[in-house]
Amino acid sequence: MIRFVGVSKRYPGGFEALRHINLEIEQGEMVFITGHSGAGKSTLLKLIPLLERPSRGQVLVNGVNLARLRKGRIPHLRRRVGVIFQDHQLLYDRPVYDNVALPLVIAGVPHREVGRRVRAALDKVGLLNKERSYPITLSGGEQQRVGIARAVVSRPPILIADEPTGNLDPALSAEIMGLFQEFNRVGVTLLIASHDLELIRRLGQRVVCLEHGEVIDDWAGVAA
Amino acid sequence: MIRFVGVSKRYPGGFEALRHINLEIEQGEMVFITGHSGAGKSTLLKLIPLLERPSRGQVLVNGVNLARLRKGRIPHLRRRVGVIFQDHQLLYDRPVYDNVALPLVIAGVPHREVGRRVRAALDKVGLLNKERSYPITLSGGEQQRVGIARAVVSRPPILIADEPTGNLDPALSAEIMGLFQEFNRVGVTLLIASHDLELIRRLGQRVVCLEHGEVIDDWAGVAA
Amino acid sequence: MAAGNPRARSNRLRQSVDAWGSAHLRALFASLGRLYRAPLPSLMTAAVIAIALALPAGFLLMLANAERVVGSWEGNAQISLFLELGTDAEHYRALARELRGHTQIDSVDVITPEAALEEFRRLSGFQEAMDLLDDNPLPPVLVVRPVSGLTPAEVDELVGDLQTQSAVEQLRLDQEWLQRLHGIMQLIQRGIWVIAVLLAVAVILVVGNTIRLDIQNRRDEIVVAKLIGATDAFIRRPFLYEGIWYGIAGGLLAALLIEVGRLLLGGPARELAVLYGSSFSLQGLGFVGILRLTLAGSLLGLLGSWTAVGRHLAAIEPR
Amino acid sequence: MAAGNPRARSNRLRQSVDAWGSAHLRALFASLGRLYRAPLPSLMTAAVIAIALALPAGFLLMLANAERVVGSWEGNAQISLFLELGTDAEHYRALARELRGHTQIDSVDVITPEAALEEFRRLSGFQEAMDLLDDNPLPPVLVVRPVSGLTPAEVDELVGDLQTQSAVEQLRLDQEWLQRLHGIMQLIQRGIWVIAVLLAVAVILVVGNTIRLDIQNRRDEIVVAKLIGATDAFIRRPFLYEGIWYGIAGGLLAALLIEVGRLLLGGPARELAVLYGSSFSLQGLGFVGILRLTLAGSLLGLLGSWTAVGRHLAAIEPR
Ligand SMILES: Nc1ncnc2c1ncn2[C@@H]1O[C@H](COP(=O)(O)OP(=O)(O)OP(=O)(O)O)[C@@H](O)[C@H]1O
Ligand SMILES: Nc1ncnc2c1ncn2[C@@H]1O[C@H](COP(=O)(O)OP(=O)(O)OP(=O)(O)O)[C@@H](O)[C@H]1O
Ligand SMILES: [Mg+2]
Ligand SMILES: [Mg+2]
Repeated sequence: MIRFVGVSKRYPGGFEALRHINLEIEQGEMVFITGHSGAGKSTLLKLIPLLERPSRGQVLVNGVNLARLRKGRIPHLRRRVGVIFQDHQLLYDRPVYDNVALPLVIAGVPHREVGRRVRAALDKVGLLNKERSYPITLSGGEQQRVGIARAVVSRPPILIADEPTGNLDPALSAEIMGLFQEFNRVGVTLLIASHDLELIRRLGQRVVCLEHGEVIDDWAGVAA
Repeated sequence: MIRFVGVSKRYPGGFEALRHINLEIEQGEMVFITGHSGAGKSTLLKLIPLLERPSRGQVLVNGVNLARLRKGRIPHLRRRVGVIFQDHQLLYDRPVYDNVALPLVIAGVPHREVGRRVRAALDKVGLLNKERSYPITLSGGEQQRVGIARAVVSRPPILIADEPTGNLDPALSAEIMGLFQEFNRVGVTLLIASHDLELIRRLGQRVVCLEHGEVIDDWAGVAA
Repeated sequence: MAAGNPRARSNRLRQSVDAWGSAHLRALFASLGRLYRAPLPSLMTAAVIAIALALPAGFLLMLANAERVVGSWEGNAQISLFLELGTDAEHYRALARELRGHTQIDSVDVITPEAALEEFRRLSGFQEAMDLLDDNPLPPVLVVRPVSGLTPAEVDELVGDLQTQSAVEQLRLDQEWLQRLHGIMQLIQRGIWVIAVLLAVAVILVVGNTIRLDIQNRRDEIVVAKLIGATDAFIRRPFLYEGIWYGIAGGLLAALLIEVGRLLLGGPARELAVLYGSSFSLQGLGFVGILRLTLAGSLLGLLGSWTAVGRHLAAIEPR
Repeated sequence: MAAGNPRARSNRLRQSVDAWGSAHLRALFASLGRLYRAPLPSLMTAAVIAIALALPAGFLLMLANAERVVGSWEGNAQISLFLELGTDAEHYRALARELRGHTQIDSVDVITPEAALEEFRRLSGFQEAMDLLDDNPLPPVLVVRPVSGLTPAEVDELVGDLQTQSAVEQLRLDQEWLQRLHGIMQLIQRGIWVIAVLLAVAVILVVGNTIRLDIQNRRDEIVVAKLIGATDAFIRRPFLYEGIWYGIAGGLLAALLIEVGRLLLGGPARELAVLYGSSFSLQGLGFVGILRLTLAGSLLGLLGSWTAVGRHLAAIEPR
């Protein structure tokens, strides 16, 4: 599904955030990325929806070499990759409903269909009663869950999450991870960057560990 | 130093985020606030620098009833309370140096003094080499540390932190907490909201636990 | 093959046309809604555009009115035809009748040599000398008044016509000051075009600037939309519509301003007209004028937003 | 007590004045730097302001020039003094000499009765009748040409002066068309003031709108500054300076525009002048005019930013 072949990323400042990464993620896999702060986790994830481009090497998604993707096709790539951001990236002047509906509106989904799917997604993250609230009136954890609802509402085959539980209490973190496992069970490929080693261990999935931009560890989970 | 007397907070929507809170924090104390997502931790912290106002009850800082503070005095209150935000609140179009210098510039500190103190603060959080970088080029953890440097650069007697280690790896989290303990040792009063129960337990400080806007637990740490 | 099935193909075509249309409608209403939600600032921008549109349009209107006035003055300018000495009464009366039939001539007065001599005698102080004359040395004169509202060119033509009349010895048309006025009006017209170009540029700049700041303002929204897979066209559309709305609102407001201006200037203009005994009233834009103004506004608005969108949207990329 | 110590007090005062001054200087340079970092958009805003300032200033300048021209025409209008019949040569020559000494009179031509009769004889066709006259029935005439550049009021005064001369029987000054021109110019002046008010409003709106969008644009920065304990004055200051800078830049650009306009209109104006034998050239703004324009711009800019700052800064509060 997703392949990194000799990928390096050097940022304009000259800093090399990723060094010669080789990684293959199968369809339907659920992979955690860990590593210290500044190890390159976010950078690695950003390469998949083309938020950054590698300075060397190739990234292939579904067999398509992203370096060869026409500019006009990028939006369609991004529609197939749901992203949950570390800093939520919500629109603070729109209610929760509009935020979650945005990917569907952009994709041109018919009006009636939109309502049904938005409510289903909000229900999944337990925010159905906050539909009309503005993100500003939500707690950090609630905003995080709005971001998750928006990422999954268009049922993308790939889901990327950058520290989705950074601001959640342990109980809620476990719940969200359970949600991810549910998505995983229906065939969604997941890549999750996280610091929460304890939680990861408990889930028993594949874990890729980065250090200074290199893969230093990659072990399949016990449950897999 | 800080006293909450029968404080309730009802948000415009009608939601009651805090209910009849009574709490007293002595000068030089270090207090952790925990609780589930949406328990009211952020709301409680926001009352101190008057980012929100209680709907009932009184908040006293240094013996001053905040409800009676003239509008023109609010900036001076805020200068005495260093705040570390959950979402960093950095200026993304200014380099790290300028971000950290901002509180000093606002307070009218002489130019030469500014440079010295900014570098000292950056040194403390281990970002002296990123002085000229833009926050956008920093990893999540690095941005968090810039926020900490900015909060402490003007040496405020009170420091408030809302999940300061949410996006940090365990090692870095412990390091930041060590930093906070250092500030605490020189007499700074600290209030820290956090989910990281394990880390809190290890530090052995006073912990206030909220649930649905009420204090359900308040135990002095073993070390205190 | 399915692709070969014309029913299926037309269905798919219909669907994509529908989607395209509904996307446009959404952008149209979304941009309108945005302006509506911030009515005061939107009105301020529209007001600036209105002022910029109203000025050249108002000037052109004033010039058109001025040309009408000058034209009517030109019509008032009387032309004196001095006929050949000794032309007999029957002849010049016939000529006067003929000229009265001319469509561009309002009236013709005949000054007979006798009447002229009598007048001359009264006025000149040569009374004794006159009494001694046997013959009347004065020619008959026809005073021709053209219909009002002729253009300078038409007056020239008429003068040419009259000059070719066989009996006409000499012709006089006093309009030196009219020539000066024409010179001034040409200068003014040239000035108005300079102003019109300047103000069209101003409209483009104002709309462009407003849209640019609006784009920067909604940076977060654009970034999020791009992150989620919005196409450039999707993001661009509401801004372009916004520019058009500004232009249309500006055009309509400009028409309003011009009408108000007409009311303000109408008083003194009428006074002036009364002073010169003409029944002049300032002419307004009319429906076509308002339409043209609105169209010009929307085009300039589109142009302004286009420049801003082209330059600034590409610069915003999710990180 | 320390507070009573005058040295300490003056020191503290000096310090706070210093702090105040340096805070202003910082805001001044910060706002300038911000404009400088986005030169094209800043220039666009300044250009719009420039156009809005240049128009009324340019019009007033044009009107001033037009008044000069009309004044000079009025000066050219010759005044014919018909003296009493039988005034003797010695007398009217003395009068002519006296008038030539008048500061507002350029030249005086004398038409003696003899010359007039000769001319009349040549032109009138009454030759025989003239030959029969014993007396010359024509009065001596003095043709007075005022110096050029007189105002209408001065010409009127001069006419009044001449009329009281004892020997003057009748006086003629043909200026009907000048009166019409004056009517038109008054209409134009009224129009210019309407336009000036409109455009001043436009400048305020443009600056206000730009500052408003800039405030919204830098919402994050304002929120952060307020969070950290910035006073309202600290936050307001750079925006106010920004408005002033826009106004100053707009004023200077307006002066440039007017000069360019003068070059563009200078050609036809000169042609026209040559046509009427006057040595007229369009007058520019001059240093004082440029200064005034810049001052007007900066005041309008300050007003615009003040309205925006007052309304929009308070609305931004950290949450
Ligand atoms: N746009 C950029 N320009 C320059 N350097 C960058 C940029 N983005 C990231 N970096 C640098 O690359 C390194 C890796 O960043 P990245 O965000 O991938 O780390 P991370 O593993 O996600 O860390 P964290 O856990 O703190 O979020 C960091 O040291 C950072 O300073
Ligand atoms: N401005 C607001 N308007 C209305 N409701 C609000 C507002 N801010 C917060 N709330 C509500 O108040 C409750 C408490 O919010 P708060 O941010 O204090 O929680 P928290 O304990 O910090 O949670 P988290 O750990 O997720 O950050 C939440 O349910 C939230 O929806
Ligand atoms: Mg990261
Ligand atoms: Mg919180």
